[in-house]
Amino acid sequence: MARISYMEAARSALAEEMRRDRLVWAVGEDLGRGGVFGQYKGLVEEFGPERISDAPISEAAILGASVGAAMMGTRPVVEMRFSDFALCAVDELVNQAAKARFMFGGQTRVPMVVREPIGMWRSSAAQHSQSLESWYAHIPGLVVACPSTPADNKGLLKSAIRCDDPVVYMEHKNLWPLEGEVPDGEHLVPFGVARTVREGRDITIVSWSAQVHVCERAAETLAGQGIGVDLIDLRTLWPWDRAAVLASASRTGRLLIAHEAVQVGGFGAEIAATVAETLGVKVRRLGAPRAPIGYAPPVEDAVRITEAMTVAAVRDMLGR
Amino acid sequence: MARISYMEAARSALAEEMRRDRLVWAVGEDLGRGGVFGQYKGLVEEFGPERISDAPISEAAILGASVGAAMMGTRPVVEMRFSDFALCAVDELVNQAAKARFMFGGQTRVPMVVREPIGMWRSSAAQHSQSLESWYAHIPGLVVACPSTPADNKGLLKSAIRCDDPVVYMEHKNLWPLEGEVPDGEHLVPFGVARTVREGRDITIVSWSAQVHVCERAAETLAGQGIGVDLIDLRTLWPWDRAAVLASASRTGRLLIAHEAVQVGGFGAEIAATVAETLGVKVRRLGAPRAPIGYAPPVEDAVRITEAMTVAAVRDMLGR
Amino acid sequence: MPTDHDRSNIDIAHLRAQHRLMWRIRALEQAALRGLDDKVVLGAIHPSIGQEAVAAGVVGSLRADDILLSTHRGHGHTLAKGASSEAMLRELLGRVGGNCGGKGGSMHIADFRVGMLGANGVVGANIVIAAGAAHAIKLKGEDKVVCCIFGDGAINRGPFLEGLNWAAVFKLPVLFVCEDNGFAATTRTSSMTAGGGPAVRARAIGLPAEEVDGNDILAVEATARAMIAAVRAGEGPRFLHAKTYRLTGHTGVDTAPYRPADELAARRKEEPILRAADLLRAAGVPESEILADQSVAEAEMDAAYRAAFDAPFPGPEEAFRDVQDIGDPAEGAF
Amino acid sequence: MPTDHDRSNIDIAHLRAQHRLMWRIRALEQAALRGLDDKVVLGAIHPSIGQEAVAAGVVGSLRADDILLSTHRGHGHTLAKGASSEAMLRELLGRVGGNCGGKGGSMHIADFRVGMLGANGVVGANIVIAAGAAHAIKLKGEDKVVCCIFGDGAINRGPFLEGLNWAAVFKLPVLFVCEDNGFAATTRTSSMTAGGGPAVRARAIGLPAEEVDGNDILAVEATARAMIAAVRAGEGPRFLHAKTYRLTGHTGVDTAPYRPADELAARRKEEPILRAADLLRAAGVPESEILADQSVAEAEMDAAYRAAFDAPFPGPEEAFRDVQDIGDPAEGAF
Ligand SMILES: Cc1ncc(C[n+]2csc(CCOP(=O)(O)OP(=O)(O)O)c2C)c(N)n1
Ligand SMILES: Cc1ncc(C[n+]2csc(CCOP(=O)(O)OP(=O)(O)O)c2C)c(N)n1
Ligand SMILES: [Mg+2]
Ligand SMILES: [Mg+2]
Repeated sequence: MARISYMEAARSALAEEMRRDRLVWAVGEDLGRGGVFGQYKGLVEEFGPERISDAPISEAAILGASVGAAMMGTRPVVEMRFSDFALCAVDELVNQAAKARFMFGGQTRVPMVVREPIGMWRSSAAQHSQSLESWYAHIPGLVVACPSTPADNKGLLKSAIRCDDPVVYMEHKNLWPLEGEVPDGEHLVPFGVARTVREGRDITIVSWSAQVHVCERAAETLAGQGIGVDLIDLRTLWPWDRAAVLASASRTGRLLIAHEAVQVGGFGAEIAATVAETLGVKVRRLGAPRAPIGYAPPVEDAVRITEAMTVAAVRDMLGR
Repeated sequence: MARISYMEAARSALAEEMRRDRLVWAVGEDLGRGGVFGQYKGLVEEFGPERISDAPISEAAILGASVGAAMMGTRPVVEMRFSDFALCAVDELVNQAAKARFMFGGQTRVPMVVREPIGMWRSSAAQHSQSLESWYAHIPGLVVACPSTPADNKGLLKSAIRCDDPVVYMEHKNLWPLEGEVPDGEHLVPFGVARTVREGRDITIVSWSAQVHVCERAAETLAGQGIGVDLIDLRTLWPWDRAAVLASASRTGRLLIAHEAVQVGGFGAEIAATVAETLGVKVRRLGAPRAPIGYAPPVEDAVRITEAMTVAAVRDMLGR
Repeated sequence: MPTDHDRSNIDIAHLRAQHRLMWRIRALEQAALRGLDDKVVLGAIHPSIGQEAVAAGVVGSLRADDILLSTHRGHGHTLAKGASSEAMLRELLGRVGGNCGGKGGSMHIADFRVGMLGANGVVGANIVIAAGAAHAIKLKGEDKVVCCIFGDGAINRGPFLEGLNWAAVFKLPVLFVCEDNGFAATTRTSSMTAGGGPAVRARAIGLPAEEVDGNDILAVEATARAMIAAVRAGEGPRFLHAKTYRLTGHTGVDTAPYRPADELAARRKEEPILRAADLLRAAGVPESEILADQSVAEAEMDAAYRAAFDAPFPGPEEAFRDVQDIGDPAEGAF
Repeated sequence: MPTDHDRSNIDIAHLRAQHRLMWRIRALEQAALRGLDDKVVLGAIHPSIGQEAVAAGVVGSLRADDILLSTHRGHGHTLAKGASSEAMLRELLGRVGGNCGGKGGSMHIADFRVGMLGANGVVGANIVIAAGAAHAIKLKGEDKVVCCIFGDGAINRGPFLEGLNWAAVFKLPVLFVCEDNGFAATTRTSSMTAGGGPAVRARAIGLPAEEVDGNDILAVEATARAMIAAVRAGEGPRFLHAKTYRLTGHTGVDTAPYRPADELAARRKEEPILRAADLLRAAGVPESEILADQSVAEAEMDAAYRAAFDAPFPGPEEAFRDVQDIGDPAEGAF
């Protein structure tokens, strides 16, 4: 166990996997100088520029070339910088990476990890702040991971690199400096297994990525008000841990789903719908309005799901 | 009133709007020879190759150029051929068209219609069959229309062309030959107003696009079994007619949503979640499995939501 | 590079083999078209009739372990790489035993056993994938070559630029081949393409490039062989622009009314199989043997077609197989 | 095209105006950087310090009703097109009265009143949009010209190919300008770009193209003027490659440790404002006047910065405005 940052956790996960398997390599713009957030810092020194490869500004080629390289037996870790720029490579991800195995009748697999940092990051505005995890959860063939802690960012990234399916791996830009305890060495977090952040019997809150921390603070506040929150961090959206969510929601009888992404068509809808279909318990979502993200702090903040909003939603559902 | 096809309805809508407003123009591959499904046939003869414009195979340029042309005061109707190919132009649609008005503080609007035919069409396989309407419903700034009848394909396309927001206009490939009564001349269908296909008091079914017709047949069958279906054709997903859906669902107490798209993360989840949040009635979705669409007919058919499945789901929800 | 091959010194046995291969390609596509008439080929078919010399000349010059990526118009390339004709026709008919188990069809035909990494339903998408396949070869230190074939329409899509730049920057072992048949669907490509064409664009991105008469099997093969050798020698990517002509419509159901009949008639006279036959004739190969190449090919494809016709469809459970390891595709639905 | 301008016959008054404009650009960016220190500019800033001659020479040669599209590094272009410095600084500080009401910030700065259709947060995205803006001009039969500026990194993205081909095929009134500052973020662009460079690529796509010393205001302006005239005359798109150098890091917080100090020192000597001042000096303009250009510009930006600093933030209701006409953005959420 060591106390390291979310960024450091990812870096050590990649380094460990690259040491373990020489077919793992990373590619993206500016990786040789550590990547845009420093998440590749020092790696080119250890692994050389062939395996920590710079790339031209050409997202379609970065992702498309990685599809070819994955089909030929290597394991590319693809850096998209911001999930927004990955929109320049959607054909390559959705029509190619996700479908190749099926279309070709199982003749190939496309083991690649597509890193797409998501979320608001102060005054980054409409083209650098999006959270589009629900898009990829909708696409057959893709795995979607949204780690919220340093430990998970290590364990999920290692699992992603070993996975034979293409994984859309969404780190949250605001979490890079977050510190936490991370197991040393072989720490693997399986896909589709949620983490119970805290237990409580009045209401279930489901969340993922940076929003988990907001919910955690809200749960703390609510605990002081005598309300017990069962807080679940989903960790991966596909697969998602239906069993954990259903079990908790049937225990508490109330479910709130909170995410930073736009609420309309967000993944919260999938969870709410599933639980409503299955249990008939009270459900509610807390997601962003259907508006782009503005630059000025008050405009940006206006679409942020806060602790206070989370607390209010819970109290409203409980009628107190 | 005349009995014309879904394709002819769209063609006459475009022709009428082009006659009305000389700033309306259409652009896409092969338009000069009528477009890939014939939906532009004869138009170049009337309007000339500048206003019914061919394009290089370059979806990013087709869509991106249309953004520029729309900001400069023209009204491009953009043909993407198959919604699958529009994945080559997602940055242009999502980061540019949808966000320009907001990012620039209201200085501009982007009045454009992006036609993206969706859906299965016999043996077109994984890269020519997708229904991705829920993606665009999730994106602030976009309007999403999914017409199911010739009359709506006329009235919605005309509304889309006159709309100042970018509209993702999704015709269903299997509906092109479908015939129906279409009002002559100025027939406009507003966005966000659902169509009640048939009334019934036992259950509400909500659907859109080609799936409406499957539901209609199922409702017919169920009527013979003494089960009354309130069938709602949503027509547009953003905005969507919450009021109509909530009113019907609260009347019948049961809601089934059926769509051709993958169920996980599909727009059915949004509706189910909304209704569950608001009314607490029984909800259920009927969408495709999370699998790409195969070529061989039995493989393709295996992911199709059929009349029989619709009937069975309704009976199951009613406990009979 | 030797495009000016010496026609007085032809390897007749080899030319004969190429003639046979071109007939096999044509007969395969004629069988596919018959499948349309018989309503057993249900998806779109993009025939390459008239373009067979590119498949035979380029793909026939690859090593068995070399890698090929193709397009929606890829039957000829796939067959030339060594795929079984019966497996291909089964795939086109969506049957068990098809190369992709009937799940891909014509536009997604692939045969990884022979290094054929797939046709593609998205124009130009194979270019970046090919660059990446070559990237993997370089990373692994192998001496395979990747061959990526695309149409003249693809050179206007972004991946053309991105993929070629990628291959040149990383000096990857890939031969790009622009199979220029004059059309992109129903549009004459020249009307929508600015500048000096595929080879000029490729050179501007730093790739040595050549143009060749794509209906001249000897010219195609000579140029392809030289380029493949350079690529294999580690000299970086190469670009071949092969000019040919599409004798059919865009798809099996397109009658191509947008092109004058006399244009077609003139082009028919320049088609590659006739020209190869003329060379064989001039070299003294008897007419009966030349005709036999056709009839043997047609017999092969006829038998393959019949086998495909009689083969069973895959079951519905195939819809849920090969989607991915993680997560159940049926979860939530049904 | 007259890149070889006659330096003995300079219009001093005009050069003086350009010198002043370049100082205004630099002072604006220095104020923006001060905003970073003061923690009131919260988003990323990409300074164009050292590149001012491109903005002044190219954009200064446009007509007021001409159209401009720029990049993330677009402050200079925007100011040169006529935007108010105070409105720009308000935008950079996210305040009321910013060009975009504080909703866009540096990377989305736009001023439609002066024909500036936006910076862009996505590298290369402005190229296809510019082609389309020019398409609309042609459809409407106007004689405006579109000027589209992008960096050397953008020439490796697909939209570069697609947008240039589009403009050439449709013969549109657009001048593309590659503002080549040697870097794409922290990477030397040359290391990731194959072939002969921007102008060679543009020519291969059919656009007449020129290279120019982008730190020489006279050269930039002479070439830009000639090209703009050709574009306005309906001769189709043109391409200008202006070679300059980025004197700062990629963003306001990047110290650029990846470049040797002596490189920077050498390049500082070639920066465009110094060179323009030398020309003025040589033409007899007194030192005091040359210095005054700087101090006047600094005073303007200092006042603008203070006004921006004191301006209020937009209210949260702005988050829901200008999203779209149809549908309520708050529906479903909150
Ligand atoms: C990105 C994309 N856009 C459009 C299409 C539709 N389409 C299929 S084939 C074709 C023409 C391609 O022309 P070319 O590249 O010359 O290949 P050819 O068909 O002539 O072999 C088009 C436009 C597509 N499949 N993918
Ligand atoms: C599509 C895309 N990829 C990556 C980025 C991140 N990015 C922002 S600026 C930049 C460098 C651009 O280099 P260049 O085009 O030369 O412009 P410069 O910054 O030098 O002015 C990069 C990679 C982006 N904004 N958009
Ligand atoms: Mg072609
Ligand atoms: Mg640069």
